[in-house]
Amino acid sequence: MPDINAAGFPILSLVTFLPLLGVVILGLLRGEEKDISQNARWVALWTTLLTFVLSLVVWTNFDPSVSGFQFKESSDWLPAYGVGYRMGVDGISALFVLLATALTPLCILASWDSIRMRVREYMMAFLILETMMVGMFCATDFLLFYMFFEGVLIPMYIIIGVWGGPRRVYASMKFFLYTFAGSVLMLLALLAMWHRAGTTDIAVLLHTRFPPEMQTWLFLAFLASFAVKVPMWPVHTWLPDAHVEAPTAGSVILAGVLLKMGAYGFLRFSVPMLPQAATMFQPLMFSLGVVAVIYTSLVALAQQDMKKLIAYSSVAHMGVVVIGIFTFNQQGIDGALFQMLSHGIVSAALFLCVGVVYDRIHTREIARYGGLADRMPAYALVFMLFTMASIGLPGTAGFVGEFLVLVGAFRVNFWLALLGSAGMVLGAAYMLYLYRRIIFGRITRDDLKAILDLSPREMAVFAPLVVLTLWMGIYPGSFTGFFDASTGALVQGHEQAMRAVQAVHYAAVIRP
Amino acid sequence: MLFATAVFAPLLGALLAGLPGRVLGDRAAQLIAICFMLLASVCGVAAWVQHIYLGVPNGVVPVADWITAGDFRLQWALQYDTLSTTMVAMVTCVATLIHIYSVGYMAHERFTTSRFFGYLSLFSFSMLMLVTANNLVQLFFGWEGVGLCSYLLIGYWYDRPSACAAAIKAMIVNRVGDLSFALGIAAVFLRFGVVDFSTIFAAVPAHVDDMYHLLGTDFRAYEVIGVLLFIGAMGKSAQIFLHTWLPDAMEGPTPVSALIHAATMVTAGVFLMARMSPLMEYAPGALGMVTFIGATTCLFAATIGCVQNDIKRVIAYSTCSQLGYMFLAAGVGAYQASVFHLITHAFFKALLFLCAGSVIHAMSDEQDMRKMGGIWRRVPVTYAAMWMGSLALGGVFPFAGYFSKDAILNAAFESGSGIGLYGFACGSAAAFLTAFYSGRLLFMTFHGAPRADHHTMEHVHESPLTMTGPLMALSVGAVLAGWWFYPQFIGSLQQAYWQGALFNGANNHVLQRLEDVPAVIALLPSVLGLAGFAIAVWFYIINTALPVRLAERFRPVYLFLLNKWYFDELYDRIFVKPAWFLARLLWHTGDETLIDGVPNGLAELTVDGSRQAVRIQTGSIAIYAFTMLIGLVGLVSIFLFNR
Amino acid sequence: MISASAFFFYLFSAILLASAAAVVTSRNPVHAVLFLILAFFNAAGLFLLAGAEFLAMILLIVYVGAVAVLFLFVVMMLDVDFVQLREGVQKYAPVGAAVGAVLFGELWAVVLGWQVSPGADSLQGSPTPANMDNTHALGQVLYTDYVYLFQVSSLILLVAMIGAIVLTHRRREGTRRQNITMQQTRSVRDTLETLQVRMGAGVQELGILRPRPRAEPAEEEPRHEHAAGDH
Amino acid sequence: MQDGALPVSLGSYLAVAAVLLVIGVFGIFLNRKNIIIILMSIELILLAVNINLVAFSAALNDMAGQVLAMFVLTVAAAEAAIGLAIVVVYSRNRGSIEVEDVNLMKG
Amino acid sequence: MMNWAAASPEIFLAVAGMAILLFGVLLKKENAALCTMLVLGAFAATFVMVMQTVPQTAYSSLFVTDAFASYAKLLILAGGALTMVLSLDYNERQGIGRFEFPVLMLFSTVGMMTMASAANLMTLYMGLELMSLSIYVLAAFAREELRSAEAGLKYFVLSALASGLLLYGISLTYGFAGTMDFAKLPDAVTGVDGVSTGLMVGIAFVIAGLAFKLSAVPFHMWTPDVYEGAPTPVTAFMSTAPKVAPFVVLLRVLIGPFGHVSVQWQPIIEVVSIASMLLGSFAAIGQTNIKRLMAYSSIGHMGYALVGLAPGTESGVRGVLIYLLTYVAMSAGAFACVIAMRRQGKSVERISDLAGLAKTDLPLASLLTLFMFSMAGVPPFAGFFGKLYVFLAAVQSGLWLLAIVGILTSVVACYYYIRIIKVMFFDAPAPAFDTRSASVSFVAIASGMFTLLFVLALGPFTGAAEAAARVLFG
Repeated sequence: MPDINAAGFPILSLVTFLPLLGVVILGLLRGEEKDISQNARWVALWTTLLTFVLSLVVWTNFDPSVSGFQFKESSDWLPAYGVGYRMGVDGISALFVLLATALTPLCILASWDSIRMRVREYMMAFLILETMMVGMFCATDFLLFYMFFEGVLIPMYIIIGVWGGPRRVYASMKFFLYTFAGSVLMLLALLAMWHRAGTTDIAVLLHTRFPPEMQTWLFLAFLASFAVKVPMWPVHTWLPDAHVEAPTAGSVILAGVLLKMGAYGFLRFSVPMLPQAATMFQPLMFSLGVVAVIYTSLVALAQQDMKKLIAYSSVAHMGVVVIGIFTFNQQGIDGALFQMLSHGIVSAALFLCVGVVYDRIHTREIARYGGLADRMPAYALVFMLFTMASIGLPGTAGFVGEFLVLVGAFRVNFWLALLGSAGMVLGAAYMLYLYRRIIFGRITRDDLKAILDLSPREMAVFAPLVVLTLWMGIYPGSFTGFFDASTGALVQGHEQAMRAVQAVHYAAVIRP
Repeated sequence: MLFATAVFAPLLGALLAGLPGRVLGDRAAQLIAICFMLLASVCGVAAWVQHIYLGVPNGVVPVADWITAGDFRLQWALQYDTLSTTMVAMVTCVATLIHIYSVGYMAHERFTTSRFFGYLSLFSFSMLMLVTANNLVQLFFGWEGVGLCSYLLIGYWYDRPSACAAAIKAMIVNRVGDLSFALGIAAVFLRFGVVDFSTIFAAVPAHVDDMYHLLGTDFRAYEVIGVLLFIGAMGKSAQIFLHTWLPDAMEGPTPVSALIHAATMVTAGVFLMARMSPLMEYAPGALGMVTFIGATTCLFAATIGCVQNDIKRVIAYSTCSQLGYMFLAAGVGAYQASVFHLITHAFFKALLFLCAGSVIHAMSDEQDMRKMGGIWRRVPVTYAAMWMGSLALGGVFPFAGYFSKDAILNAAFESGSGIGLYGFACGSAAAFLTAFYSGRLLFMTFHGAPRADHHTMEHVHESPLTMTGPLMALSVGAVLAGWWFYPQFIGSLQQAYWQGALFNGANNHVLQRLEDVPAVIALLPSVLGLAGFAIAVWFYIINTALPVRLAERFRPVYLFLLNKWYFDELYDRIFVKPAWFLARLLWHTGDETLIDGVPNGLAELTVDGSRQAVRIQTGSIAIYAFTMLIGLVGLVSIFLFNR
Repeated sequence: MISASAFFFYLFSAILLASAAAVVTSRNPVHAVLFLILAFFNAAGLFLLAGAEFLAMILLIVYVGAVAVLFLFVVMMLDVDFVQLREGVQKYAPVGAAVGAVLFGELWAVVLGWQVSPGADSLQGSPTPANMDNTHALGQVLYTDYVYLFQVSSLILLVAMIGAIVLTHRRREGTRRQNITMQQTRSVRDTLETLQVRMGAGVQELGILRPRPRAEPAEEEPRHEHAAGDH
Repeated sequence: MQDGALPVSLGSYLAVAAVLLVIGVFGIFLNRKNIIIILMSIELILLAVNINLVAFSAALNDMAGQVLAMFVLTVAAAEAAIGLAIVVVYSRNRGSIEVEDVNLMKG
Repeated sequence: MMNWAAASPEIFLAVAGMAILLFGVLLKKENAALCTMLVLGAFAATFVMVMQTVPQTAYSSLFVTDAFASYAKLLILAGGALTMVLSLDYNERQGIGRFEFPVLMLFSTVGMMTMASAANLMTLYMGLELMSLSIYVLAAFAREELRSAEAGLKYFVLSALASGLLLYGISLTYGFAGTMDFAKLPDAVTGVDGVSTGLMVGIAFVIAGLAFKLSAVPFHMWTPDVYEGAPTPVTAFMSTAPKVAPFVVLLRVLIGPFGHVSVQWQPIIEVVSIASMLLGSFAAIGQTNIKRLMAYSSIGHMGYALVGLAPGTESGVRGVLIYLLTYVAMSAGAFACVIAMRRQGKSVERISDLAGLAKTDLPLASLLTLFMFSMAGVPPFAGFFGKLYVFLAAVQSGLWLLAIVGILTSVVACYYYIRIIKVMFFDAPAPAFDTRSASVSFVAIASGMFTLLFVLALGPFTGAAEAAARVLFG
């Protein structure tokens, strides 16, 4: 029997699959190539906007004081195997649904003029991508989750490969194989858990205790999958390539949502389901996180390509997220979640910023720019805001997450906090250096002298991001409050599990 | 309400002036910014008066919720007590004056100056948030905000590479301190579970003996917190080791230097120490470090200041040095003296910078003192103001600096500890050097034969009223502030004045003992000051060849000083260059070769494997049949062995 | 002293194996076919010894009479040049021999230690009826119990027939055949053309002597394109 | 266990069949001459099977073996027909039926 | 009284086949298309009849109709029908449009259905031979073409060898047990202490013979060459139904009569499975001919399907059945796309001929992409679920090695699948293909819909597979 949810109708399924309706409509478009393109843009825009508006229902009707899944839907799929079509969101996932639905229309807008070739197919790919992303965050059945998780690869592969840059083939193949290789190991874990628990219902799995050795293996399998997605050092190198070659909107989604999938996986599976293994691997995760922060920040410093630089910065930021998640305290996890959200907004915006100049000059080489502040003051302002958000200036979105993670990490270990926050310094170095080379300086090149400032459409793309960035920085309570109960439950659950383990352990020590 | 208005009016001004600046035009933007700053200063002073003289009690002005994460909760709220109101009043007033001054100074800009005024106002707002924060994180917000604005303002002339470099340097060096500050906040949260001041301070005595394990030893938690916070303060206040950004920051327009180096940003560190005094009092080790660093900086910066040729750099190093005094005071427990010096310093240093700006303005943007001289007649107001500022800086009675510096040296002497005496020695030496380089600056700039070219000299003129007005206003402060505030800040009225905003430990009687110092010590600053001036007169008026000879005679020492003790070069060697090297190494060798090598190598291996796998596929029926047979034999063997 | 039947068993076996070996080793395919026939004869002998008379006869009639002869036909028809024998590919022979030896060894082990399941006696599907000759007994089960398989085997033969025809049957090029339909449906228009001839003009100028465009002869089989692939 | 109507032990029959099988198999992969020999090798293999089946049938007193042997004969005939047809087609196309020539496709 | 009704679908089909053959012979005109349609009609009727069969044993226990057999037959019929539709247009254009073609396919199908219903090793053998003989002819059907003839020759020789081995195995089994009846074999097998060497060798030979048809390593050698040389519809046919039939027979034999000695044969299946997965994924990478690539791909797929057989559990059999179902659909669809590769009247089959197909023919490119992703096992397409079920079975039985190798090889295999997608989508376009006929589009779209929407119908199909699997476990 389907559960009645707060919205009174299967809102999550609707949000998830509405974009597919758009795909169907796009498929039915007929006419001149030019008309099709134009209509396709509008159809895609309206579909995604509608999806976004619908997803706001989730936002407004969500009860933040409850930690479990809400808006639950379930219907039989493979009842005999404990597999069902189960949807639901809790505090951890709800905001990501919104993030995905919010970023997609922006991507459509951002691609408005820059994509001229095979617009319809492009829009289709994006709508399918949206379905997969939203579905992944909504799924509360492991099998369903896995399907969406993998399904994301398909449209993204096509987007990078068809509408990407010169090395798109290498980048897309690398992207696909890297992430696919990682996630098939998760499939093994899925099978093992399914076998053990007899169901793939995440709500049940969350309360299933797996034996310690099994946890270790499961954790490693998950790690393989999520680490690639996050991406964690040293499996991060697909990201710069993918980012550089992807079209702007592709990078936006990649940075904004796709990278979150791995960290989301840690939060949804690794930590709550495998508490012992998570604790056991805590030092490893911390090390990798710290290495990611310092290593990739340094690498970012040396980059000559704007997108690559921002891509590396993403790796560093996600390193902070990983550290936060594995602190197992509420500040750390809240911070990680917040950092994910803010990174979703900020890095997406930074890629859009790159896209703005790329659309005009068609190069991402940093050295080709300089002195844009003269000609593009509005752009400079927007870029500055996101640069500052990226380096975690208080009052912007970037600060809250980073700071909470720092607080959480400090509760664990001083050095962890110190090294994990090295990004504060290094991040400032590479981002300001980037900003300086692009925006500051004197204009020397003729094409730059004629460059135009943001168009109204671009302003419309940036406006919501600017608002969100400031909103999240100044009044983050409206976001942290959203997931506080859920993370609280998560942390408590973890502590209980570890206490139980210790009790057993002590009992075992005392008995002989 | 007044208080909140004082804080937020500059923000409004910044937004209104800065964002639509191009549409509004220069004048309108300037007007808006100045109006809001005026409003802020009126409200700020009013709030101060209310608190001090009308008896409105300490309190907290809540604004909104901020961050909630589990048991980590904090709010946007304004602290209303003597320390914050005093600072607000000072900041708003000085900032207003600088706004006005900027109208004149920035009159000949290439671009519209709306951006500049937006930055200035935003900076003021950030500083106000810093001083009125009721919790550490909000303080950090302001702290970073001023960092951002200083970055923007230093790099204001963004088409100058040096300005951009200086801006980035300022931001990054500051960030090093900020990192430590943030860690300090985390440590505070770990200890107290909260970060808002009133709760922390109430809980301080309860946790005195808590330990924190670090580096294999147990430290007292307060010491750790104190040191972490102080390192943060070092960054912002340009104390030795983290001071390198400050001289470079002179790339910004002069009003910026005034705002950043005089009144506001750099004093944030001192303010932090004062604000955290209830906690610092329980961290004697950390205080010792504060004293040591403060004293060292004080002397170190003064030595460099003696040989610099850029007029603004001299003042910058002097700022550095004066900040050292403030930390010295805070380190020996005389927070009141520290804040006192902060306030007086705000007036006379702002004055000095603005005067320097006026001179630069007059000299057609020349900053090198070796190319000045002999202009005092042409710029009388500036000249007079500069004299007053310099005397105040030199600590000559009865100018403002005398009172505060005297108090600090007395406190250091009276602290009774070895480190205090070290501070006293450094401070005294620095006092002498301060007077010397102030005099040097004055004489090189205004006296002697003109060394500028003919063309420049023709254009030397007094600045417009918008610039000289603030000079005069600040001069009054530089002359009177010390005398006026002395009783309230550190004298007999201090307890009534501070109303508990600053805390002195039960055993800390430094302030009471200030009056007990021997007369020799008490007079020392003035004496040293006059001596310094005297030598300056001798060197730069009477025997102008002497400095050159001295420089040649002690060339290594001279170069050492001129090159700022080689700190920049040192940091370049041990931080910047290795970082770049590492960056390239990690990128090319690490990422491109090693990490990418694995998947790429695997791919190649796979393709090779593929080639091997199909090699047996020769097309020959015999081989195929043979393979089948081998397979069959294999299967049968498996069966037989497995039986 | 071995019995006569045993003696014949060994005799037949020896000839069988020898001729089998000759089949695979002889250079001349015709010889090989002849050895094959010899092998069949001896195998029939073995069948006889085992009491399977009908099968023995079938083997002779079907195999020697039909299959072996078919082989012979084909060998003759293809006119294989059997003198030439390429060397050099025998490098696999040692390995092959080794593998063959292993296989043989395994089979030998199986054969020597042969055992029958203890329950085998009771599991027989169609026990050999007593007092009935072999042909009769075979017929009795073949058309009752195994009728389905019998039908399937007929299908197999049908398929073989279709297959052989499909693959090898071809109409010879160059042979003309009468196509009655074509002849009957042929109309005047296909054959005759009336032209207005200008006075005094030569046949050449009028172009009358240009070669007539031939109507595509319908009896001709559509030509098959060698199209598949790109080799 | 009794060997039914067999004149010698079942094992002897099986041994003959096994040797025949191995000869047939060898014939397939050691043959370098022409394909028809390979077809004959296949016939030998099937003959080996038939000997097995007949021997078992006799040993077990069960007709099923002989029935199967008969089907095998049928199938073998059909296979020979089709096999030869294919060889004919091949030789028409290739002009040769040498085993080593059958390697147009590989890799 | 003989119960003829049990085999009524087969009988009907065979009779229909002969009737169509007669029809084709008597009707002198070019009538391949008509005959094909008739055969398709016969398939449809047979399909319905199979659905209505009741479980029973007939013909002196030679023949059994149960849910398992019905499942397999429906799959075989579907696969056969799909590939038959593919032949319609191809044969016509390739000039091999002869009415014997569908008839041979039909008889082959009868053979496969017989295999599916086999309750006796003899039935198994006869069905297998009927199936194979037809395919020999079909492989060499384009007799004017050297490659086709060579394919037929290779397939014939090796297959005959394999049949010989299978038969030898059957004879050994018979000699050991005294019976070839599946129902009785377990009694013989369980009757002895330990396991008889002869029986073991017999089983090994039987497995080898069937593994050849499955093109499982090391009996796979014929596959690439024959796939490449045979006319494409025949290749399509070979990669669908004739894989299903031997597989279900293998399942029936190993689970039924030899279920008690599963410990013995399990290692063999594991080895074969792992080797197939490895070869299938690695060898395909360097291929340039898409038909060869599909050959290696099907080798790999058989390896994955064998993963489900290895545990010998009900869940494993269910997995195999679902795997085969999805495999048939994907394979038919993929070959439909291959058949559509035709440029200026000529069939082309290099992978590079697909270059930029997305620009010239997006629907076709999308469909092929769908099949490739599905074969790679990317959710939510049908291929994923096949893998999911077999790996689940492996995990449930603790066969971690199989599961891990399977997972890793599927990543490697993914490389060449997405390389095809890459060629179609990212490369500069080659000249467009000829317009493809409706029949090819039909197959591609039908298979595509199945592959795409399988996820929605997971329940019913799993239920059917489960019911079928349960039969084997009594």
